[in-house]
Amino acid sequence: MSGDFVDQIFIRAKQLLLSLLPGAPDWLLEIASSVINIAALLGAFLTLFALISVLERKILARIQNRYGPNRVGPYGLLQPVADGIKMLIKEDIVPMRADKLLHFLAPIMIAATAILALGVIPYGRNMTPFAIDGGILFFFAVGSTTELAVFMAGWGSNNKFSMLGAMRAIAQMISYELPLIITTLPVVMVVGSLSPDSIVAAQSNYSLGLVPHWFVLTPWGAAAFMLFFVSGLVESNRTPFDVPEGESEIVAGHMTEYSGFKYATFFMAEYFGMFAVSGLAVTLFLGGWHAPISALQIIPSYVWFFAKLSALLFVYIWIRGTLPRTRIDQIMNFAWKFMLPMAFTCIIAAAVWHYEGRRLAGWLWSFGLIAVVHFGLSRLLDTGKKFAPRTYRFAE
Amino acid sequence: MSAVAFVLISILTLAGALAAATLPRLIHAALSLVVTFLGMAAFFFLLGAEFVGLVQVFVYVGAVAVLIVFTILLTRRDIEKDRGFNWSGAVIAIAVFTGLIWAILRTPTLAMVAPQIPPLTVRRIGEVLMTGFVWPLQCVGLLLTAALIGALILVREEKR
Amino acid sequence: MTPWIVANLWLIPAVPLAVSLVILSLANSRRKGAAALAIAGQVAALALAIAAFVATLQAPNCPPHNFTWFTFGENAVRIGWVLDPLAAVMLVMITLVSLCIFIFSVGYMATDKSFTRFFAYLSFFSAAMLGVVIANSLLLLFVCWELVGLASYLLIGFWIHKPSAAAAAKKAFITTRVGDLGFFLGMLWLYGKSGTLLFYDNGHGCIENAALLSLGASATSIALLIFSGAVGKSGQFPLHVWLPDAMEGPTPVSALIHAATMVAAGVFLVARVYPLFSLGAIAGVTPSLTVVVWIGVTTALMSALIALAQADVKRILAYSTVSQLGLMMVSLGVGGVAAGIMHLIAHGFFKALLFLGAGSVIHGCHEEQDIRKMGGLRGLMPLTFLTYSVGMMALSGVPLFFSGAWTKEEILHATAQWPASRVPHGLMLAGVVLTALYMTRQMIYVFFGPRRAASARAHESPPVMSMPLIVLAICAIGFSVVLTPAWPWLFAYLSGEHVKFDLSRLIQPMLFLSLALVAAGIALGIAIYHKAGETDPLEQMQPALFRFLQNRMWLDEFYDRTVIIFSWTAARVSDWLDRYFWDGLVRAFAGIGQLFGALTTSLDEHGINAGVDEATANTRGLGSLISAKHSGQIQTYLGAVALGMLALLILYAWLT
Amino acid sequence: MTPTLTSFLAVSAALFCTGLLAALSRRHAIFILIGIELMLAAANLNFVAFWRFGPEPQQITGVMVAIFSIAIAAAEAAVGLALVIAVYRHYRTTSVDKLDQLKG
Repeated sequence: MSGDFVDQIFIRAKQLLLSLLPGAPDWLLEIASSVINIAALLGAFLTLFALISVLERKILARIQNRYGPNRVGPYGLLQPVADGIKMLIKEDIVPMRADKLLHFLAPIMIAATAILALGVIPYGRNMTPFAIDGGILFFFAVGSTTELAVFMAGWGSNNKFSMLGAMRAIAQMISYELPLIITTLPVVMVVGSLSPDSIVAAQSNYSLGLVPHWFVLTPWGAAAFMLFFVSGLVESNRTPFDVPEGESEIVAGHMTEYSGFKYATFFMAEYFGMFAVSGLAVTLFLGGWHAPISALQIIPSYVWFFAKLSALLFVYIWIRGTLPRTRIDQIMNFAWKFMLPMAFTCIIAAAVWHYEGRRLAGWLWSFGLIAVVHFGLSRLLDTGKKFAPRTYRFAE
Repeated sequence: MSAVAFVLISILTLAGALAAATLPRLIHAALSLVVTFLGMAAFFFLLGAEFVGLVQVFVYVGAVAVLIVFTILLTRRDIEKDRGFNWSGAVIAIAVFTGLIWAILRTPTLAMVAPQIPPLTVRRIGEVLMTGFVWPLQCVGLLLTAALIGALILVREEKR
Repeated sequence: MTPWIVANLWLIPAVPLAVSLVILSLANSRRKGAAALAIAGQVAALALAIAAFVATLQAPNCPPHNFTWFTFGENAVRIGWVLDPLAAVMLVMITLVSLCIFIFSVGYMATDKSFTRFFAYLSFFSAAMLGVVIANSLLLLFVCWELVGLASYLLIGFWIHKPSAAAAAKKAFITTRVGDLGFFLGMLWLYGKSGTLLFYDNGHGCIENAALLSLGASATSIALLIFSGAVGKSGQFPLHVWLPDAMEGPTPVSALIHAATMVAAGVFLVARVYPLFSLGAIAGVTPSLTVVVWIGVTTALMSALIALAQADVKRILAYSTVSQLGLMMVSLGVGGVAAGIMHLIAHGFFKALLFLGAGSVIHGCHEEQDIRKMGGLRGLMPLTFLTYSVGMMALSGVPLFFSGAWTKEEILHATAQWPASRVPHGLMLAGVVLTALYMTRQMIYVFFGPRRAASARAHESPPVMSMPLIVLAICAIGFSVVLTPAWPWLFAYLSGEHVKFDLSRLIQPMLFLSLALVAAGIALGIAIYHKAGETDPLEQMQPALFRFLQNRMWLDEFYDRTVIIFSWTAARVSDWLDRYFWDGLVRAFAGIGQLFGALTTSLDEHGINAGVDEATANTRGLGSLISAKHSGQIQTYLGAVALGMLALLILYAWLT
Repeated sequence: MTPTLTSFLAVSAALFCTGLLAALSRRHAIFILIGIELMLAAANLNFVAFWRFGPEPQQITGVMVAIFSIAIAAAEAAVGLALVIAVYRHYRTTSVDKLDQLKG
């Protein structure tokens, strides 16, 4: 493939950098390579963070039929720089009787976990910063520490609202962590390995050159992707489920007592969490860095990855712009009564798909199973409460 | 098996553990416990059992630490006066420690260096789990459900 | 084909038995019915007996009829009945005499208030007696023998309110019981030896040759044991004491039981098991037979002498019966079985007659029994006097018309030929004289001489009492027809020979001798007693001897001194033994047991319990000590666990 | 000095004793649970260490036991903490020395 050079450009750059240190002991080389990876990772995602924060506000504005920030830089593209500087200048207030240590540690820990999670996702052909055998497991292990960090934040600020927000956030994140993990199970089962590279490799070939073997195209894969996407949304406390920092209710949830740079880190950590979850979604279901059709393989792998990633991010922002906030008990019920059973059915559907020989028959069977369960569950959970017709009252 | 890594991790873990045992404020103790768990995970990585390390992090840090923290949260109204430190416990702990160390140091055969072993892959663990340890797996599943239900029942609001 | 009667011989005893049971169930007031029923039963029995007698005439030896009474284990007890001349004759005699006595007692007992019970006992007695006679098995014979004993007890003690009657009944029963004990042992021994008690069992009977041979030496002792039963029942020498006292019963009882039938049972028994006695006889003499003879002789002489000194009319007759039985035993002993039985039958008739006569005399003199108070009844009671004199003549053996003479003469004839010794013959001759003597004494005192106190208002008995007297008198005379040596039909019938009429045998030297003796006896009697007053002439001549005889040779007192004292002391000794020795032993053992019990309880109390209590106390103390340690502090527990682990570690280190 | 088995055992012993210390010396109920968790972790460390230094690495029972003990420790922690909460709700205190109803 002619594009190989372009494809492997970053790896070769890294080799180049490493060659600057000839004769160094291997452990030094190891550390150097990992430092380079980390630096590249941070660089890429910080720029993406900046871009997305602006784009989000512009897209939301567009959704709300208004312009987004366009004063700073062309079309407002430099807005993040401005925000960054603002954040840095702001005074960092620490509540007097707050638990100084926790207050200080919380943002660091959240940011750390988010970045760590990003470390295992394959961005391109052999462009995985840390290829761990149990990569997926590492991702979730690290993911689960965010709850702890949120708690530290809530507890540290010694403020009722932040405590309440922290508890809501934790409750929400814990109950959605389960469907998140169980939906990845079918993929791991089908692929037979926990490492993201092998998962992406399993989705490599195309049938008839047109239809890629992405898992999302299988019935159970689609269902699992949707469930994964929703629980990802909840994990990162995004709009329909952003109850913790529900501005109208409890100020900013566990982040109320933060200001200045700590608040910025929280903000950044949230976005990084979003990147991590959607990155994983891409690797698991959308074929990682594979091109949609075999013909387009000439375009380098990492381009495909980031394209899919930004597509998902757009959907995030899109959803944020459209859906109203849901009540915390609705979220809980939805998680335990709908998401969990559906997740288990995806596993069974994947098994059925696999044992029917992965051909059309398998495809139909698993589709049928998922449809039946979905229909059954929705009928079961249908409370039959009709929403009252909206009555508009104009403010006098 | 780098000695440096071993020393660093052991320092980290022991410090965390000691902090968990001695810090006056409960929340700090709980969080230092998290540090110890991470140190344990690092140990497991050092010993070549990544999977166990990950599970350790996943279970202990993800679940147990959160539980502990939540419990501290729910029992906050019990004013945090310093309960003091019961020194007899310390004496017993130290005595037991010396006893154990004496037992370990007495057996010379233990002082062997880590042999080269093929890396322990998750596939190998899955294999063994599904063949040799199927029955214990089911039992642990049952146990966890029972614990779940038990904990729920225990914690339910007492009907006044 | 055996005639009907032989097969159903058991009917003869059965009818009176049934009658007695029916009468027992009747109320006391049904006097007429009871008497009629009893007499009818007796008439039926007599008819059957006559039929049986006729049957034996046609076919002398009918086969016995045996059947199994009950089986125990694998051997069976068989009983049955047999009809031979001996039994037939006895049947007729018993039934005839009983009939007469039944009719007599209707009159005699008329005034008695338990009239029906009397007749029930009488017919029960006759049934038992008939049972003895027809029995073909010693066991059945023994059963009936005991029933006869029971009946005699009931009848002697009929007037139970008289203490003397009750004592007499008891005495009779016990003395016969002593005899029966010997009889029972003999029977057991015989059964043990021969294996069967049937007399005739077509060859296997106990007194048929096969079994006899197996007996061997023990035959004599068995015979003697069985003879002891006869001695008891027939009142022979050692065990005769009860018979005179039995006179306490009503006179018909004495007549029936102590004259004709029961006492005859002993003689009948000896006759029935005669082969036992005569086993291995050397010229007809065996040790058992000699014993029989000597006992018979002593009884006869002794009782005859005592009769001389008795004042009571019935006692004189009682002693005369004893002496006559002794005579019969002697005749059996010397080998004259047929003679003995003939005398038995004849004696049955005239002794019953004498007793009934005495009964009507007593009835006439208003229950007076002392002959010294009677006298001159000849005019007042002519019929009784006549029949009584016939009976007296027969008894004392006046020849020609009277049956007693012929049978006595036969016996004397038999004793004469007894090879063992001549002495019994001589003594028997003396006996004849004595018999004649005391009978004439009685006649004179009662019927001749001046009227004394009791006979002042005497009156003749009513026909119902005098009729039986006449019948019996006719029998006593008529019976001699078959007895005379000219035509000894009964002798032949009993011994199974053919009889032929020969007047020449009438002339017998023995006949004239006995005639002379009788005449001498009577003459001596008249000489001594013709003007006897209140006191007995003999008493005037020989007061000491007379008093000796009057008191029945002090035998009763002698028995009191010896047997009674002995049993009394034996009773006391065993009582003492039981009370102090055995009881003491038992109490000693109980004491030991108690001691042992006390010992164990004390051991248990102080030793074990105390120990256990101590142990429990300690453990509880220890327990409380430890529980104090349980401060409820969970951390102390955990510390204890850690220390425990440490201790184990140290122990391990110390061990290795 | 490359880490030997004894060093690992020493570290786990130290960890175990600190756990014991936590359990024994602190008043608060949760400390006991923390102590127990530490002790369990020390035990896991021993298991994996012995597997690692053990003669045949293919035989991964050590690791298996460690995994299962982690699972069971989680269940135990859950129930323990539920107990602490229930006790707190009922007795309004979590200090261990007051919870001595089982006194002998």
